Amino acid sequence: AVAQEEKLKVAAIYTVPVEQQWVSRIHKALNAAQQHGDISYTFSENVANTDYERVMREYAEGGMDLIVGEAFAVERAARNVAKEYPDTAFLMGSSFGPAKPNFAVFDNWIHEPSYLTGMIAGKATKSNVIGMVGGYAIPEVSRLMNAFMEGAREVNPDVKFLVTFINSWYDPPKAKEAAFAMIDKGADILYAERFGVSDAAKEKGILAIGNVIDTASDYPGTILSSALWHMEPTIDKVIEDVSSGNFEPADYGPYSYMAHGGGSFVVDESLADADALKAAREKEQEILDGLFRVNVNDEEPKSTL
Amino acid sequence: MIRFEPREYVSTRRVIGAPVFAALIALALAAIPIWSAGADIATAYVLMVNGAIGSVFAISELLARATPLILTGLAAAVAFRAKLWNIGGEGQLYAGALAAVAVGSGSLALPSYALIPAVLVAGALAGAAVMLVPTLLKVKLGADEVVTTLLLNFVILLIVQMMLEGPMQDPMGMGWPQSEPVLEEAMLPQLIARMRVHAGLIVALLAAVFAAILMRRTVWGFEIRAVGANPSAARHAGIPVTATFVRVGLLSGAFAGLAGVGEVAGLKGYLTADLSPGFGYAGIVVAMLAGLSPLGVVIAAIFVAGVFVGADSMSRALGVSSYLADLVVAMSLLCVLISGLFVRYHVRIGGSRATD
Amino acid sequence: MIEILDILVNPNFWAAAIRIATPLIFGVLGALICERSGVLNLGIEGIFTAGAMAGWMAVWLGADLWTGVAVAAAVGGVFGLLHAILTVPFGLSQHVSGIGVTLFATSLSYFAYRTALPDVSSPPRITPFQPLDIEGFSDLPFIGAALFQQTPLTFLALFLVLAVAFILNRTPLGFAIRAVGDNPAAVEAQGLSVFGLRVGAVIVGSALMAIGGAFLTMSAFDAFFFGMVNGRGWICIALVVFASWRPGKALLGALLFGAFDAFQVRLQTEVGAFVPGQVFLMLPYLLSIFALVAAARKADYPRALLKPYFKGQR
Amino acid sequence: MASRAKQVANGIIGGPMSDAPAEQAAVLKLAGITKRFGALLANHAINLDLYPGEIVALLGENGAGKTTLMNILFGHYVADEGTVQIATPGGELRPLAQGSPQAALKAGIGMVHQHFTLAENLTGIDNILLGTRSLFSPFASKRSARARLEKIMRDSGLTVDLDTRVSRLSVGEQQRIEILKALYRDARVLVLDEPTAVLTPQESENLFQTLRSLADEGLSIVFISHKMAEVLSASDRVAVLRHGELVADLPTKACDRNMLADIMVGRHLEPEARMEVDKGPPLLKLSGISTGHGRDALHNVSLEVHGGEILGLAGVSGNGQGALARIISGLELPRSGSMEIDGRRLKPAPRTVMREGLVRIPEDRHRDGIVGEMTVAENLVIEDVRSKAFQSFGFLDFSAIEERAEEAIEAYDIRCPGGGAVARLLSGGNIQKIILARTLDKEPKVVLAAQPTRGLDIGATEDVHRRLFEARARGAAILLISEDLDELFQMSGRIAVIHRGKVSPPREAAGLNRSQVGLMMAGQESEDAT
Ligand SMILES: Nc1ncnc2c1ncn2[C@@H]1O[C@H](COP(=O)(O)OP(=O)(O)OP(=O)(O)O)[C@@H](O)[C@H]1O
Ligand SMILES: Nc1ncnc2c1ncn2[C@@H]1O[C@H](COP(=O)(O)OP(=O)(O)OP(=O)(O)O)[C@@H](O)[C@H]1O
Ligand SMILES: [Mg+2]
Ligand SMILES: [Mg+2]
Repeated sequence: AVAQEEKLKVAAIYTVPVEQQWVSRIHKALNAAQQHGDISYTFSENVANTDYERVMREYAEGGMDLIVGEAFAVERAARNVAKEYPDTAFLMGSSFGPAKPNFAVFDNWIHEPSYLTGMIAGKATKSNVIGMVGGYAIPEVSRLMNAFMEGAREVNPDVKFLVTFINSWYDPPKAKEAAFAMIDKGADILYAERFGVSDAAKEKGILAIGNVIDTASDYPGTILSSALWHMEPTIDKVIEDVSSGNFEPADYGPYSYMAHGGGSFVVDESLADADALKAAREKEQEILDGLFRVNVNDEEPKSTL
Repeated sequence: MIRFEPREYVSTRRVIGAPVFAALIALALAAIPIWSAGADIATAYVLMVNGAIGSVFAISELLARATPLILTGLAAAVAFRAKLWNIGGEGQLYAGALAAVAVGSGSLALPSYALIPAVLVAGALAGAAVMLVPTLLKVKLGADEVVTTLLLNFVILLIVQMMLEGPMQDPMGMGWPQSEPVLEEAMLPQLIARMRVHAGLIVALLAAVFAAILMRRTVWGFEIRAVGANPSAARHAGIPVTATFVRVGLLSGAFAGLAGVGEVAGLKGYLTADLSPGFGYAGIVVAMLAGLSPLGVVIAAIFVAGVFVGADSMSRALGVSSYLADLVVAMSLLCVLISGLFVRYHVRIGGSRATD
Repeated sequence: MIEILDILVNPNFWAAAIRIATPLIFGVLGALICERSGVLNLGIEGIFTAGAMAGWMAVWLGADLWTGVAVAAAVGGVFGLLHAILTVPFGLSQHVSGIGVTLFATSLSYFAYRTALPDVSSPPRITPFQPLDIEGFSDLPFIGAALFQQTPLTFLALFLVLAVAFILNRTPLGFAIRAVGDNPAAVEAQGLSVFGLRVGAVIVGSALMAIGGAFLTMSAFDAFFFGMVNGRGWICIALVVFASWRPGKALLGALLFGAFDAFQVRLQTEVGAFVPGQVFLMLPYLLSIFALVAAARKADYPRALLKPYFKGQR
Repeated sequence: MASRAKQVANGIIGGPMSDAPAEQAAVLKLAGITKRFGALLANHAINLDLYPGEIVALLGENGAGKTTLMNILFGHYVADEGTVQIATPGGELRPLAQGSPQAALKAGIGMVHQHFTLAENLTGIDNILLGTRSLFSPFASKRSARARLEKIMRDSGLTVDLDTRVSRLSVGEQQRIEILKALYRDARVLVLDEPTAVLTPQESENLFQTLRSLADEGLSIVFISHKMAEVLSASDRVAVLRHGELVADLPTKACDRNMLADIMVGRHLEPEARMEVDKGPPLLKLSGISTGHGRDALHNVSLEVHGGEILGLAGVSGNGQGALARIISGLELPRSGSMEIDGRRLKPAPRTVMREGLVRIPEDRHRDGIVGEMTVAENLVIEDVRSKAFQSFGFLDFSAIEERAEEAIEAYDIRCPGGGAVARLLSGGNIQKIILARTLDKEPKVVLAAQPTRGLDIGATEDVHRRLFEARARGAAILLISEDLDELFQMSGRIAVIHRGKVSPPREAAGLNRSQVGLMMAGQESEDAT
C-alpha cells in the first residue's frame, strides 16, 4: 500500500453540479481512482463563472498535483492560472489545444459510438423522423449529433431529423417539453442529449438513444442504444503520467476513443432490430481495427424536416 | 406580543455594534450546517477567516468580488432612495457587459487611455438605457417598475444569449456561446500583480463617493430624497418629479452597467451568459444592509463578499459541499437585517398589559 | 401560417401549455394571497426550490406522493413564516427579506440535498404522479386529450383557483385578507389581528408556492436538480400584477404564459433555422410587460402593499 | 365621590358630577391614565368618567393628548399607568383588558377614528361586518345582518348605500359607515375623534342631530373637536386637556367660548382685529377655466383677486375646490381658460406660478405640504433649493439653509427641537407653520390658502389668520378656500361660493349673512342678496 503522503492530490472543478451527465463521468472516474487508493480527491461543483479562477488558484496554492476541470467558457482564466503554477498539472476539458508547460486537454470524443447508435436508430424508426434535443450547439454536442445523423442516414437515406437546442445545460422539464413537441411532429425515436428527453420517450412509449451516460436501467424498455463515455482511461493515464513524472501538456482526447476504451456502444438487444445490430457490430469492429473513421463535424446540426 | 418602541437617540456604538454582533451570531449559526456536514467547527472558522482576509490573495479575491456588489448596491441604493424599485440590476449589468464587449473587442482601435474610458462610458450608457425603459413606463404610463425591471432581466439575458450565439459570437470560440475577447488595451489594469482585483474597484469606490456627495450635498440629491419620501409634496413644491425619476433611473442603471463592465473588462476578458452569479439581486440586499447609504454600500459589499469568499474557501478546504458558502451568506444577511431592528427600536417582549 | 394553426389545434399543445402553467398557477396564487394581505413575497423563487427539494426528498425517503406534497407545503409554510416574521411584526423591508429568504431557502435546499446525497453521479429518481386517466373523460375529443394527460396536481391547481377566488370574494376570511391588504387599521379597529391575518396569509401563500415547486420534481419530472426552478418564481410575481390580483385572471395569465412557452418550443422546430430561439423565449416576458402597461391604469392594487404596520405607531 | 374630591384638590376646574344625575352609575371610568412616548408625557394621571346618555366634548390644543387618551380606551395603545373600567350591560364596572381593540369592542366601545379605518376595496356592509363573524365560516350570508343594519339606519337616520365600495363614497358617507360599525356591534360608548374635521356644515349639523338622538336612546358619546361652536351646541359636558393633563371638566352650560379657549391654551387669546386695507390692482385673474368631469369639475370659472384683499371661496367640499386649487397651484392644466398673475398670462406649473410670485398653502398638508421624512430645515427651503440663495453650481449651501431655518423657526415660532428635526414628528399646527414660513416669507403677490386651518386648534388657527392678515397688509392678493363659515366671515373682504364647479360672483362680505352663503353653498341662488 502506498503511504498517505505519497498519494497524488487531485482536485476537480466543475461549473455544474456533479449530476450533470458530462461532469458525472469525470467525477466517477476520479472517485474510482480514489477508491483504488491511487489519489486523494476533492472537488468543487457548481462553481460560478466569476469564481472559477479563484477556485483554481486556491487548489493550486493548496499544493494539488493535478487539477481537472472544464475550461469551456473560462478558457483564458484557466490558461493564465495554469501558466502561473508550472509545478501543477492541469487537465482541462477544452475545445482548444494543449499548452505548455502544463495545460493538457481532453474532450468527450465519442463520435464513434454515436455513429453506431445512429445506425441502430436509423433502422428502428418507422416514421422516419428522429427528434434530437440538445443543450447548446457547441462542438462537443454538435459533433456527436452529426455523427449520429450520419450513422442513421447510412442505413436509412429517408430519415429526417428534428433538432432543438434548449439553451441550457440543465433544465429537464424544458428538455422534456421540447421532446414532447417533437413527438407531436411525428418523431418516434429521440436522441437524448439532455436529461428529460428519455422521460418524454418513456411517457409516450417510444424509444430513445442515450448519450454519454448509461440510463438504460432508469428507463427500462426505452433506451434503445447508447453511446457511452468513459473517463477512466483518460484519468488513469494522466494519473500515471503525473505520478511517474512524465506528464506532458498533451491532448488526452484520444483516450476517449473506442480503441482506448473511452467510448463504448451499447444496445438493448431486446429492442433492436437484429440486422441493424449486426451491421452496427461489424462497423464497430471496423472502427476498433482502424478501418473506418467517423467524420468529425462541428457544424451546428439543423432540422431536415 | 412583541412591541417596538422607536429609540429617541441611537448611539454610534449601537449603529456599528449591532450588525457586527449580528454577523457573529450568523457565524455561530453557521456551525449547524458545518457540523451537520461532519466537519470540525473550530477549524472551519479559522479557515473561513483565512479564506477571506488571510492572505493578499484572499483579500484580492474579496475585493474582486466586492467590486460588482458595490456597483449593483449603489444602483439599488440610489433608486430605492427615490422609491424607484429597480430590481433589474442583473439585466442592466449584462447590458453594460454587452456594451463593453461591443466597444472593447476591436470595433474601436484606440490606445488604452482612451479605450478604457470609452468602454466604461459605453457600459454605463447601456445600463442606463435599459433602466430608462421601466422608468419611463412608470412615470408616463404608471406601470409597476418592480415587475417591469424584473421581467427585463430575463429579456436582457436572452438578448445576451442571442448575441453570443449570433453576431457577437467569438469566431475563434469553437461554437461556444461566448463573445470575442476584449482587447488588451480595453482591459482595466490589475491593482496587484498577478491578482484579480482590478481598477474596477477604483471605479466602484469613486462611484460610491460620487453617489454620497450627490445624495447629501447637491440639489439633485435633495430632489431625489424629496421625491422618494413624498412625491406629491415634491411636485407641489415645484420639484420636477418626472425628470428626477428619469435622472435616478439613468444613474441607477449606469451603476449596474458599470458593474458589468468591471466583470468583463476587469476579470473575464469576454462575455458569457453566466457572467454574473446574481450580482444584480445581491446588490439589493447590499443596499438595504447599508441603509441605502452610498458609503455604507461599500462596507456592506465588502462584508457580503468577505463572508462568501471566506465560507467558499473554507468549504473547499474541508471538503464540505460548496453550497455552504451561499448558505452562510444568506444567514448573515438575515441576521444583519434583523439587527437593524435593535438599532432603531427598543424591542419589548411581553409588554405591560395591565389586565387580561 | 398553416404550421402555426396546426400547432394551435393540436390538443397536445394545449396539454403542454397546461402542464407548463401548473407550477405557475400554484405560485401565482400563493403570491396573490400574500400580496392581497399586503406582503410582497420575493422569497418565492427560493420557496419553489425548497418545495421541489423537500417534496421530492420525502418521497425518495419512502413517503407516498401526497405526503410528499404535504411535506413540501409544510416546508414552504416554514419559509413563509420566516418571511412573515421579518416583514410583519418586525416590519423589515419586504424586498430585502424576500430576496434574503430566496437566498436562504435555495442554499439550504442545495446544501441539504448535497449533504444527504453526497455521492450521486446521476440524480436519483422517484415514481412521479401519473396522468389522471378518468374512464370516459379521457376519450373526449379535444378536452380529453388536453386535460386528461395531466396529473392530479394540475387538477388541484385548477381547483385552488376556484377555492381562492371563492374565499377572497365570498367568505369573511377573504374579506378580512383583502381589508388588511388595503388598510390594516380598518382590520385592527374591528378587533381582528393584523399580524395574525398577514402571517397566516403569507404562510398559506408560501405553502402554495412550495407545492408549485413540488410539481416540478414530482409531476413534471421525477428528480431534483440544482437550478431547476430557473426563474419560474419571478414570473409568478409578474403574473400577479398582470392578473390585477385576481385569481381568475391569474389562471388566465399562467395559461397564456404556458401556451407561449409551449408554442415557442414547437415553433423552434418549424422556423428555428431563421429566427433565434431567444426571440420566442422573450415573447412571454415582453407580452407581460405590455399587458402590465395596458392594465396599469385600472388595476386596483392592495393599497397597503409593502407598507409595514406597527400597532400604535404613526 | 372620593375621586371628585381628589380632582378638585388637583386643581381641576369643575368636576365630573357637575351635571350628571348623582344616582346614575358610570358606564366608563378612566382612572389615573398616564402614557409616555419616550420623554414626552402625552397623558398624565387622567381621570374621566362617562355616564349613560351623555355627550362629552373632549377639547384641547393640537398634541394635548386627546387622541392618545381615546386610543388607550380603545386598546390601540397600552397605558403606562392607570386603569380603564367599563360597565357590563348589567351596570357593574369591570376592568377592561388593555391593548386589545377586540376586548374594547366586546365590552361595548365603538370608535370613529380621526383618520377613517375603512378598507376602501370593500363595500360598506363588508366593512361593517368585518370581524363580527368567525373568519372560517364558509359562507357569508348577509341577509340577517342586512336586515339589522337597515333597522339601525332607519332608527338613527344614518342612511347610506351599503353595497357601494367605500372608495366611491363621500367622506360624510364614509363617516356614517364608521358610526354604523359601532352601532352594529351594540356599542354603549361611542368615541368620535374630530368627526367634523372633514364634514361640511350641513353634514356636521346632521351628525350632531343623529348623535343627540342616539344619546337619548342611552348611548354615551365622547367627541373630540377644535370647533368651539359645535362643542358649545352639541355637548352636555366639556373636558379639556392641556399638555396631557385634564385641566377642566365642566357642564357645557357653564362654559362660554372665551373661557374654554383660555383654559385650553392656558393664556388669554385676543381675537385678531380686522383692519381695512386699500384694495390694489387685480393680481390673480382666472378667466373661463373649465376642467375635469363628475364631482371634481370646473365650469367656466372666472375670478379676480386684488392686492390687499382676501377673497373667501365658500363651498361644500367636493364641489371643485380641489380642481381649482390644483390648477392655480400649477399641478394640473385646465382644459380651457387662462390664468394671469399680475397681468402676466402663464401656463400654470408649480415653478412658473411660484416664479411669478404666487405661493400656495395646500389643503392636505401631510400629503402635499411637507416631506415628512426630511428635516424641518429641508422642508423650509424645499421650494427654493434651486435658487442662488441655497446652492451654487448644484451644490447645497448648508450654512445658508441652516441660517434660514433658524430664522424661520424663530420668526414663526415653530416648536421643534431644531432645524434638524424630522418634520413628520411635528404637530399639525407646527407643520402648518413651516408651510407659512416658506410661503409667506417670500413676500408673495398672490397667496392661495386652501383649508389653511383644517384640524388646527384655536391657538394655531389664530396664528394662521394673523399671518394671512400680515400678508394682506403687505399688499398680497389672497384666495382663501374654506368650508368654515366663521373663518370666511372673519377673514374675507369678499366672498364667492363654489357649487358643482361653478363659482358665483364675489360679493362684499359685509353685505352678506351666513344663511345666505349657506343657501348658495347648497346650490340655491339668493336673489335678494344684491
Ligand atoms: N363562489 C364562487 N364559486 C365559484 N366560482 C367563483 C366564485 N367566486 C368567484 N368565482 C370565479 O373565480 C374566478 C376568479 O374570480 P375573480 O376574483 O377574478 O373575480 P372578479 O369578478 O374579478 O372579482 P371581483 O368581483 O371581486 O372584482 C372568476 O371566474 C369567478 O367566476
Ligand atoms: N405613537 C406615538 N409616538 C410618539 N409620539 C406620539 C405618538 N402618538 C402621539 N404622540 C405624541 O403625543 C402627543 C399627543 O398626541 P395626540 O395625538 O394624542 O394629540 P391630540 O390631542 O389628539 O392632537 P390633535 O388635536 O392634533 O389631534 C403629541 O405630542 C404627539 O406628537
Ligand atoms: Mg376579485
Ligand atoms: Mg388627535
